[in-house]
Amino acid sequence: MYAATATAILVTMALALTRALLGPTIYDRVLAVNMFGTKTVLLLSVIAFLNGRPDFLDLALAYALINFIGVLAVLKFVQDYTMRHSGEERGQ
Amino acid sequence: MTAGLALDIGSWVLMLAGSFFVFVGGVGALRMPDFYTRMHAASLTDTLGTILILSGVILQAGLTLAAIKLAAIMVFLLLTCPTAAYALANAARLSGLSPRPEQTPGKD
Amino acid sequence: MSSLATHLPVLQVVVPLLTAPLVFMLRQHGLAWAATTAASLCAFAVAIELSTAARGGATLVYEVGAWPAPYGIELVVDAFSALLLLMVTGASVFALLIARRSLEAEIPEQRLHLFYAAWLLALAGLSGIVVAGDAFNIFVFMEISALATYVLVAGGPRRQALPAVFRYLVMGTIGATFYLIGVGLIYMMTGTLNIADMEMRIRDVSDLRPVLVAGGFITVGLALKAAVFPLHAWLPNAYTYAPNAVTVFIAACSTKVSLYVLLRFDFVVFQGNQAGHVAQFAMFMLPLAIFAIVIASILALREANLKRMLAYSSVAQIGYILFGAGLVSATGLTGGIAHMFNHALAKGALFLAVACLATSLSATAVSDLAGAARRMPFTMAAFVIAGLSLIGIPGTAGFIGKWFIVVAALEHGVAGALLILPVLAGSLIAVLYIWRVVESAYSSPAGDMATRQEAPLPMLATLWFVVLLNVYFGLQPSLPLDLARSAAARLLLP
Amino acid sequence: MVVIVFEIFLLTLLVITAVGIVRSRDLFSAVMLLGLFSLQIAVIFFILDAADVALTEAAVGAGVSTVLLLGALALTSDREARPKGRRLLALGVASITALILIYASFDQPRLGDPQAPVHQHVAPWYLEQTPKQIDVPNVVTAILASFRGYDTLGELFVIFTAGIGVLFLLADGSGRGARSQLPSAEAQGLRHHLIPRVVGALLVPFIVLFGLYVQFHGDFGPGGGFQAGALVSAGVILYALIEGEASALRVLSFRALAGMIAAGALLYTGVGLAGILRGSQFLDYSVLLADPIAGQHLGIILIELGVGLTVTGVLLTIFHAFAARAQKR
Amino acid sequence: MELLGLYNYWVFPVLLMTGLYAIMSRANLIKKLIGLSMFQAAVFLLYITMDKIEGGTAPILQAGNPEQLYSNPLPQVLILTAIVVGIATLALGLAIVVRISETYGTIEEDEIQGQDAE
Repeated sequence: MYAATATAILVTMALALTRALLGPTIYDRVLAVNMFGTKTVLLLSVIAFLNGRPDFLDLALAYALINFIGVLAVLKFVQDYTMRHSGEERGQ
Repeated sequence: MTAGLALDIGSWVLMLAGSFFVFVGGVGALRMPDFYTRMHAASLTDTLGTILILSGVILQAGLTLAAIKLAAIMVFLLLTCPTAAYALANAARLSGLSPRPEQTPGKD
Repeated sequence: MSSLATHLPVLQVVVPLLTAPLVFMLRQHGLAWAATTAASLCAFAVAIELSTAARGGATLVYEVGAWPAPYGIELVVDAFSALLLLMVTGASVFALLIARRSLEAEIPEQRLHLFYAAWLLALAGLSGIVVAGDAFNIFVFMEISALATYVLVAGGPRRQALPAVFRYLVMGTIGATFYLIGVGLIYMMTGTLNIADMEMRIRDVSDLRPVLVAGGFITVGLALKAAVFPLHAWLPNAYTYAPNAVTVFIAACSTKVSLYVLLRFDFVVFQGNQAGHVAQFAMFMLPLAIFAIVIASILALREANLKRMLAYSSVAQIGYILFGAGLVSATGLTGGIAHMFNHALAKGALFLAVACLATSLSATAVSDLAGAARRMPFTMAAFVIAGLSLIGIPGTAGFIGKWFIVVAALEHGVAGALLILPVLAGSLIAVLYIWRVVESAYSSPAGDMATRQEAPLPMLATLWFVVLLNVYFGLQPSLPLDLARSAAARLLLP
Repeated sequence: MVVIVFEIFLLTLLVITAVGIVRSRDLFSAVMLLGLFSLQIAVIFFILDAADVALTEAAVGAGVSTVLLLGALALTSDREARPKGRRLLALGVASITALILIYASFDQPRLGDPQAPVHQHVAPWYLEQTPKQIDVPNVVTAILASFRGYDTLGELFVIFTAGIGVLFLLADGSGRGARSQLPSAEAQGLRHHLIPRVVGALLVPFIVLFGLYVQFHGDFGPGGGFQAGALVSAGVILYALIEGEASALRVLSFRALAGMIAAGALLYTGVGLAGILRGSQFLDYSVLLADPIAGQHLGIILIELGVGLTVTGVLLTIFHAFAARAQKR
Repeated sequence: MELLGLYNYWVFPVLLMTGLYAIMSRANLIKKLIGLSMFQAAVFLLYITMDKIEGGTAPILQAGNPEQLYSNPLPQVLILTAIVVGIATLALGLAIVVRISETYGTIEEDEIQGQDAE
């Protein structure tokens, strides 16, 4: 059962990766990265149980946290960037 | 044993449902026509799928430290996922990305 | 203090390492310089002590953390490493003695303490590589020394230092990563990281493909770091645009430390274990060495910039060292290893002279040196003697290594006699490029160049001390030769 | 076994991501894809039973290096000019080297082969001796901090060198300039975004707490000084992102960070020298206390603390150095 | 199936050389650093692959389960160090790139060389 769930998550990760590669806008990529990060957390939780070592859930927690910081950092970057280049159109 | 079996079935149903939503979200993020619809598909199912899958795993874990950790992860994701989605949509809107699909810029 | 003596191998590394955070906290740059020099002198003293022991035939082994060898990390100091330690710490001391004046002109005062901390880290890293007896530990200290050296080079006063150091960083990291891949493959096949243990355990698997490939990766990676001929692209600009004192330090020892690791691996770990490794090593290294000697010398001859000319000459000299090693005989290796030491002396002295010249001349091109001998007679005289040592005139240090290399080549009969042609050609070209500098410096001065304006006395004294060392080791070469002989004997041990 | 299939799937994704990174001409996308690359490789490490490495790679690769790369992009440019020349040469060199390595692979032991030499010689000794001589469950921590503590000392100084280098290159006069600056509009962070701000402020203490947990739980589970340092600095970076760098610098100034860096390095080296002073070798913790095992525990806690301090200090210094540079513009 | 056990060792050179290709073929300095990061990450994969043992688990000893096999902890320790080295190199490289961008106004290698040649 864990395996089935993990497979679904992996396939979704592949889909998210495709979106991250395709773009087209920068926000699509951020969205895909965020999605990918969440899926990683889920995958880790499930695999921790699949392998019978639930004490490794710390890692999943750490991933969740890092993912959030990463997304906020990206957003801050985009915001600063649009502020500085307010004339130029960003997102192509 | 029946209680254990019920628990198992419950957790399987939860996990299966979660997997389904997660997958649907992935398809949505890939197939939808523009950024905002993709975002809609992705963020909603993300949250729901996460809750379902993690609840399923919690049922399997029983009353252990692992369950508490899982609950912590769930709360964390529940807080951060919508926040990130909001901030993302907000940033996109502020930067002038239009919600109307026919005006989305072309490919990279 | 006999108890302290057993800890010398680790103190060699720990003294500069411990001083680095202290210097980092000192904001007063004079104090930072003093602390750095003191730590360097300590390290030099330790190196002298260790080389005395090594000359007596002792191999010092130190088990860090008191864990037994293949499990814990082992430090090993034998004759070869002692010679390298002398070079590294000595170069640091002499470069620091001139660094105070020289750096103040090149680096903003409020950043100097960071610079000195990086200097100490470079020193600790290079010493750490030399004493390490563990393949992965070498990688760690290689990275410390590399990162610190990037910082030192990036301190150069001209903006070209930045692209130069970026290229150095990229190529250095690729080299170190190649080395890491090689070590990983060996570890995969032998299950150990300790070099001595590797030598034993590799025998059973020496014909397997991963070990062969590991040999290739380690050799290429280290050759990249040592600027062996076709992989030398990072070196000329890094040496040219680094601050003068830094050029003295790194030109004297940093590439040689990589060569040291390369020889260690190729001779100790692979040699005698892999069928035909000797022939392979000679087949790859000798042509590269010859190309290095000839092509780099010609490039040096055509180069207008004084520092870059000397940098190309370094590439050529690395060719000599490899040539000696590539002959795979006791005499050849002795010559090559002795040449490491002697070239460090000669090139160190030349770059010291360049640093002295820079105190009152703004010229960087050889052709702009006209009148320099009138303006700075003592500096130029020192330059000439150091230049003679670089060429390899009998009576100077540079002669000893080249002589052994020539003798070793002649051991191979007619083929050897043909092989020495490029060696001699390299020396002849060296005569030409040193002559270019001398001719220009001693030609008639233009404008205000006639007025005497020598470098400050401490700098001049340091320069002359090193120049006299060149003469001393030319007439009395027993210290480097003894160490080189026992190093060569150890490397050739089956 | 099924997990290995997942791993193979992820490896394939990894290759696709890598190609995507190289092909992308938008540096910003490349940086984000590199973050994904790190996450994927971290999951692969987790599947390959390297929990500590997975934690570190995620914290460093997906977290810290993304933040640093973005900081650098903000200071330079995020478009790549059309690449020219040298592609064939690059392709040739890369293909030949790859083929050599693949050629070598056929004599290598299969994945998970228990007969592989790596599982024979040194490794079993560690697994056997750790309970007896050091007595911590996490063997990785035992090797990292004690058996190969000298390597970790080197590692600490590598990161220390990087900190010095970035300060030397970017800060004018060890941060005095950066503190005097008034927070500009840009330095405000994401302040005007109410929701991220509230949620972020809620999370920062928990992240730092979690970092401390990882620091001191490293003997028992995945974690240790380096991971903890990365997490704590991630927490402070989050604070800086939502409240602005100036606020973060008020909490931990450049001077305090420099103190942390030096203190950590000195602590580690000092513990090593204590081994010599108590009559044994450098970095021998057994002699620190009367009971060798208790001594090992004390030594490991102290040096992990040293690593944690220095890593936190260096990572934050680097982050602030980039940020301060941006404000000067 | 036997060959599938080598899949990791095939992906490793592919990733490694993708990184090297990026370093060699791109003129953009940040792109080079990104390539360098990938190049280093590939080596992590090589080391971590060898630590795996069939039926094993992460080397965090479980009390009361003496029969459990554990993966090899040593490569993990080495790679922890190597990851730190990687981030240190990246940070320093980025600092240099920022300075280059400030002094030259570009981060494309050929344009920098063009400016210096003048």
